[in-house]
Amino acid sequence: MTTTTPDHIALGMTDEEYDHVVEILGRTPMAAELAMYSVMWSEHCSYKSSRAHLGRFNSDQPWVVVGPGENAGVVDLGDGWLAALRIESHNHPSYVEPYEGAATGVGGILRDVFTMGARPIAVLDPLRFGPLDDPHNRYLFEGVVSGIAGYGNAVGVPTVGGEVEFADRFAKNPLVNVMALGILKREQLVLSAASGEGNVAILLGNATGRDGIGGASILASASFEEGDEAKRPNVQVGDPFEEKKLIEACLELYDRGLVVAIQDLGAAGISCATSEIAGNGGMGMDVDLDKVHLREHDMTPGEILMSESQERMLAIVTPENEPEVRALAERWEIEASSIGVVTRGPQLRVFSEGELVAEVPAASLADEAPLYHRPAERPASLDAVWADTPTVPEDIDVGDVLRILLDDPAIGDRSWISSQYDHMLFLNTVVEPGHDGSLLRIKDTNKGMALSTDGDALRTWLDPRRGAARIVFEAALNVAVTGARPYAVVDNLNFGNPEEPEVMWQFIEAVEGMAWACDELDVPVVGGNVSFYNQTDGVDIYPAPVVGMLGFCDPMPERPPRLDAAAAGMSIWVVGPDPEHDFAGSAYDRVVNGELRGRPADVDGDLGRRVVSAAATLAFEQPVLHDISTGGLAVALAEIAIRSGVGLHVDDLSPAQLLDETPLRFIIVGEGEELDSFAPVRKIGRIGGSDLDFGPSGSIPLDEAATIWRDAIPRRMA
Amino acid sequence: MTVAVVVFPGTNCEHDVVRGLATAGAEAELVWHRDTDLEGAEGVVLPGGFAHGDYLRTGAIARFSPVMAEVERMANDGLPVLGICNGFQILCEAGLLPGALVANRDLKFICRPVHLEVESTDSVLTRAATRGQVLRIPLNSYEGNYVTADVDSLEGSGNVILRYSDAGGRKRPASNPNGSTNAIAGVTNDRRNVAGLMPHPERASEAILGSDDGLVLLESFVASLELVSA
Amino acid sequence: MTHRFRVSVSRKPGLSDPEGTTTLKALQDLGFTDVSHVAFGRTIDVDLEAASGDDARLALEAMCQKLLANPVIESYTIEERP
Amino acid sequence: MTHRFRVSVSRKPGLSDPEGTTTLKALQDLGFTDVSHVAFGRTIDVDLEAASGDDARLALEAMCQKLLANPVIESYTIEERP
Ligand SMILES: Nc1ncnc2c1ncn2[C@@H]1O[C@H](COP(=O)(O)OP(=O)(O)O)[C@@H](O)[C@H]1O
Ligand SMILES: [Mg+2]
Repeated sequence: MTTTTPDHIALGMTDEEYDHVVEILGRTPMAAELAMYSVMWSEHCSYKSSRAHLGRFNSDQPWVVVGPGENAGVVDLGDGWLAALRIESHNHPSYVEPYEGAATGVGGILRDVFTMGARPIAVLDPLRFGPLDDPHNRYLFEGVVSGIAGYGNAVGVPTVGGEVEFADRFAKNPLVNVMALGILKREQLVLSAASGEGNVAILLGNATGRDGIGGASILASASFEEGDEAKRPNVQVGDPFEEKKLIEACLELYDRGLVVAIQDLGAAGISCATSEIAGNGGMGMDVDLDKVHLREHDMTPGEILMSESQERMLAIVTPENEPEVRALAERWEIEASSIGVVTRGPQLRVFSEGELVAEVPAASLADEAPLYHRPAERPASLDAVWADTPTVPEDIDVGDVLRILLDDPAIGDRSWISSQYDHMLFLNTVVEPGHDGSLLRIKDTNKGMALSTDGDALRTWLDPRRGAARIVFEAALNVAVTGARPYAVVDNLNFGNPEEPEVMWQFIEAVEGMAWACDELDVPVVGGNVSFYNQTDGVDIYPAPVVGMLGFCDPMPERPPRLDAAAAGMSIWVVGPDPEHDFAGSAYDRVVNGELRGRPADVDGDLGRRVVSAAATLAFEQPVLHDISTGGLAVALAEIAIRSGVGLHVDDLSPAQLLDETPLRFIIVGEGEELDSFAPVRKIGRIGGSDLDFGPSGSIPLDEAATIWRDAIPRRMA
Repeated sequence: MTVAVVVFPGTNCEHDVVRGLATAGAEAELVWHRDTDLEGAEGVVLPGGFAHGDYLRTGAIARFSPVMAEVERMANDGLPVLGICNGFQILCEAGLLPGALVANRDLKFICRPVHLEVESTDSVLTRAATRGQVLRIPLNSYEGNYVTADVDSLEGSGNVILRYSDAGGRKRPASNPNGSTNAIAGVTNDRRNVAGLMPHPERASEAILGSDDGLVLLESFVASLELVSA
Repeated sequence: MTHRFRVSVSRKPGLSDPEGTTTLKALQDLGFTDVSHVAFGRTIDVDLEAASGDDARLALEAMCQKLLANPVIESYTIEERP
Repeated sequence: MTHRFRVSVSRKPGLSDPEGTTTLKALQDLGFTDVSHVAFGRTIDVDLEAASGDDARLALEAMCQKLLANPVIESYTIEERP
């Protein structure tokens, strides 16, 4: 007996979802229609498991121009300047092919930003891999970094920061997130809502090939399986040169006021872009697939509709402007084909060789998507984890601990990564990667923008709510120490399989923690991305929410703090609360003891606000500010000493106090004996000598510490 | 127009170079690679980036752009011609400068400040500098490794103008970032009016960017415009 | 005995080849309008000591699988060089 | 008629070949200690219309001289593909 899987099941749809399609259409869907719904209603495109919870994030601040929902969030920087920002994940593609997966991730996020009318000026790359002692993890790490470099450098957008974590559960599920920032003048803002019956939809950029059709769902489809499986690579190859031309061409289109609306082509390609742009404007569209410029000539209508070929944009223009748009495309040496016409709606109709292959209400693909309230349950095993509180012996030598911690690749020098990225292009980069936040100037103004991405998957696993809240405060502090105030957040929620109640619980808790922290800081969440199903062989990743924080200052400090600005004779202060013995998920417990246990401390929102504010103020006065995070005071001090090339003395702190990771603290190094701050402050030592000297708690020669720190990544990657 | 700054598809440092030249005292204007008339220009700069995606070979396709006939004419007329990074690679491909640039020794893109020692002040790029002066300027390239078939005759010709060094001007293996033959970072032609270098002087043209050591090079170029037109 | 091989690596069909496309266009712009297709690949010449040609070929296969080619997006052939 | 050629471009001997050097070292690190030499090259497959094989070859020569190889550092060979 043979059984055949119904098409919709093969496409990853449930019976209920299929019935809903039938109800919307009032008939059985045609093959292309079913494919369109299946991709548009996939988790990736529809956020069906997460949408119910994302409303917890607030974006109602007066400076928010465009909140979540568009291609990128947009905030007002004053004097007519706007910033657009967005974050995306490219986790699965980067595991399959690290170079191209990461490269096309950069390409995709840039399109989200220049779709808004903004010139992309910065990329950041939060990354997570398995431990570097495994050759395959090294291969993935090396490939991802060179893919980001290969695409970002060639497309001409500097990569100005990022972060990296290494842990076992990322070995078969590395995380590659990419954030992009663009700037624009207010009058250049473009949205993705088609209007004007009779307007023309022009497809710009790369030819359409069989790349990554429908990701996993469509690959399993029998209806489109006319050709050979091997003809349908699920790896997409990035072409930064095409994207560069596309950026310049689009920016000129906006400048000359030639587009009514524009939309990038991402997941589900033409079907998604045409339905979204028409649906957003309450219009319909007639699309002719014969007009699409193709890379391969024997493609089926379904393949053309669903292809995820990179570096393509869909612009809506008036018929009068069409010739000018074509001329402009020709000048920039990109292809353009007019593939559709805006109709009064609401139907999206797709034709191929004169035949109607799909006719669906344009807005239904987005608006009618399923919404799930999946069950959530706190794992009972956490009780035991929380009960096991890590302790630190009194008699350890902090010098010896530093010998271990500074060699950790997530603590040691990460310039192995950042020096492969052009991080200077456009002459904006005032504080380059390698400090806490990176600081960009806006040329010919006094304004500055600081950027930091932060995640802490292990601590978030221990307590998703606290862990997620803490990364928001850490990101805020990272931008504040450059002199900027937290201004807007984008988030990337990387989690395991949402059909598991424990994963769903982690997700809901993390959203709650993150949203709460953003509210405490009055910082709006202007966009984000959810990546579920990061699960391999039944193992879920550690929950890895990531924040991308934009800080803003006007004016910018004339001499922003730097880690390498300490000099002999300067004093060292710590601002923030006294350490509270916070070792759950700390570097000491993870790296030295090899344990993951305990419950991380909560943050006090009120104190957090004060500390962040104190940092943003003191950044205008002091040469060195550095937030205290992984590895506590000891590592933070070591970083300052190594970068400045001078030792330091800290007298009365115990090993536990030096290694504690209580949040909301930062170090100041500066001249003088007294320091005023409206947050708690205390002096702990001074700069000088050629050792990291912690008095009775231990010491290590600066040269030795520096060598260990510098070699942490290179010695593993050699 | 005083200085023409050429934009190829894929060029990305053009605005930075215009800004750097302005800081050094010259007006500059962007010209598209299909332009065929640089009559008004007293000098020309080919900025960095990835012309034609650096596909096939860096600089290989760009050298056939229509504008290159004008660049060649200006070079032959003795006007100042400068190639920075990708621009240097294009000038080498076009045969206006000796040698070629291949992948870095470690097969990694390098973006960081490096030190350069001024070896000769006899060029449009170095005339305002002093011999032996050490400059700290960012390098930003994957194919920055200078090779030439006959390095001895190049050395003998006095056409090497900049060499990688450490902060004290010493040449050690570790101070050669990319494996360039004899640590060569910049060269000129026999007539000394065409010059190219891999590091980016425009990225070191304001103190707030971490260094303004690149200004002396840009100022040399600007001074050369005046000398030629005088 | 020294055996001399050439490994030729090319991108699997169906994947886009931006280098090839760009070079095709450049050739056509230069007047070579009869060119209809350009595709890029790379060669890796490897010399190695081995007891026999068969041993050498086995080693080469292993090198290709491990390092010289990326099996996800590339295919390769191994041939002896003169 | 369509003629199918392969152009193989390699670095002239004596000039540095970082890809080759690095790959040699990587192979040795992986345990392939019998490898004594590695050199990298590029292949460019070109399809073109031409009245005869000789015409095609002449055109190919011109393409190589002009664009496909850099005579300062590279040499090339042209062969017909099946
Ligand atoms: N993947 C990466 N890409 C680019 N820069 C990175 C990356 N990882 C870390 N960095 C840079 O290294 C510096 C230190 O990073 P990190 O320790 O994560 O900062 P913090 O702990 O202050 O958040 C930052 O400037 C960061 O931008
Ligand atoms: Mg920090």
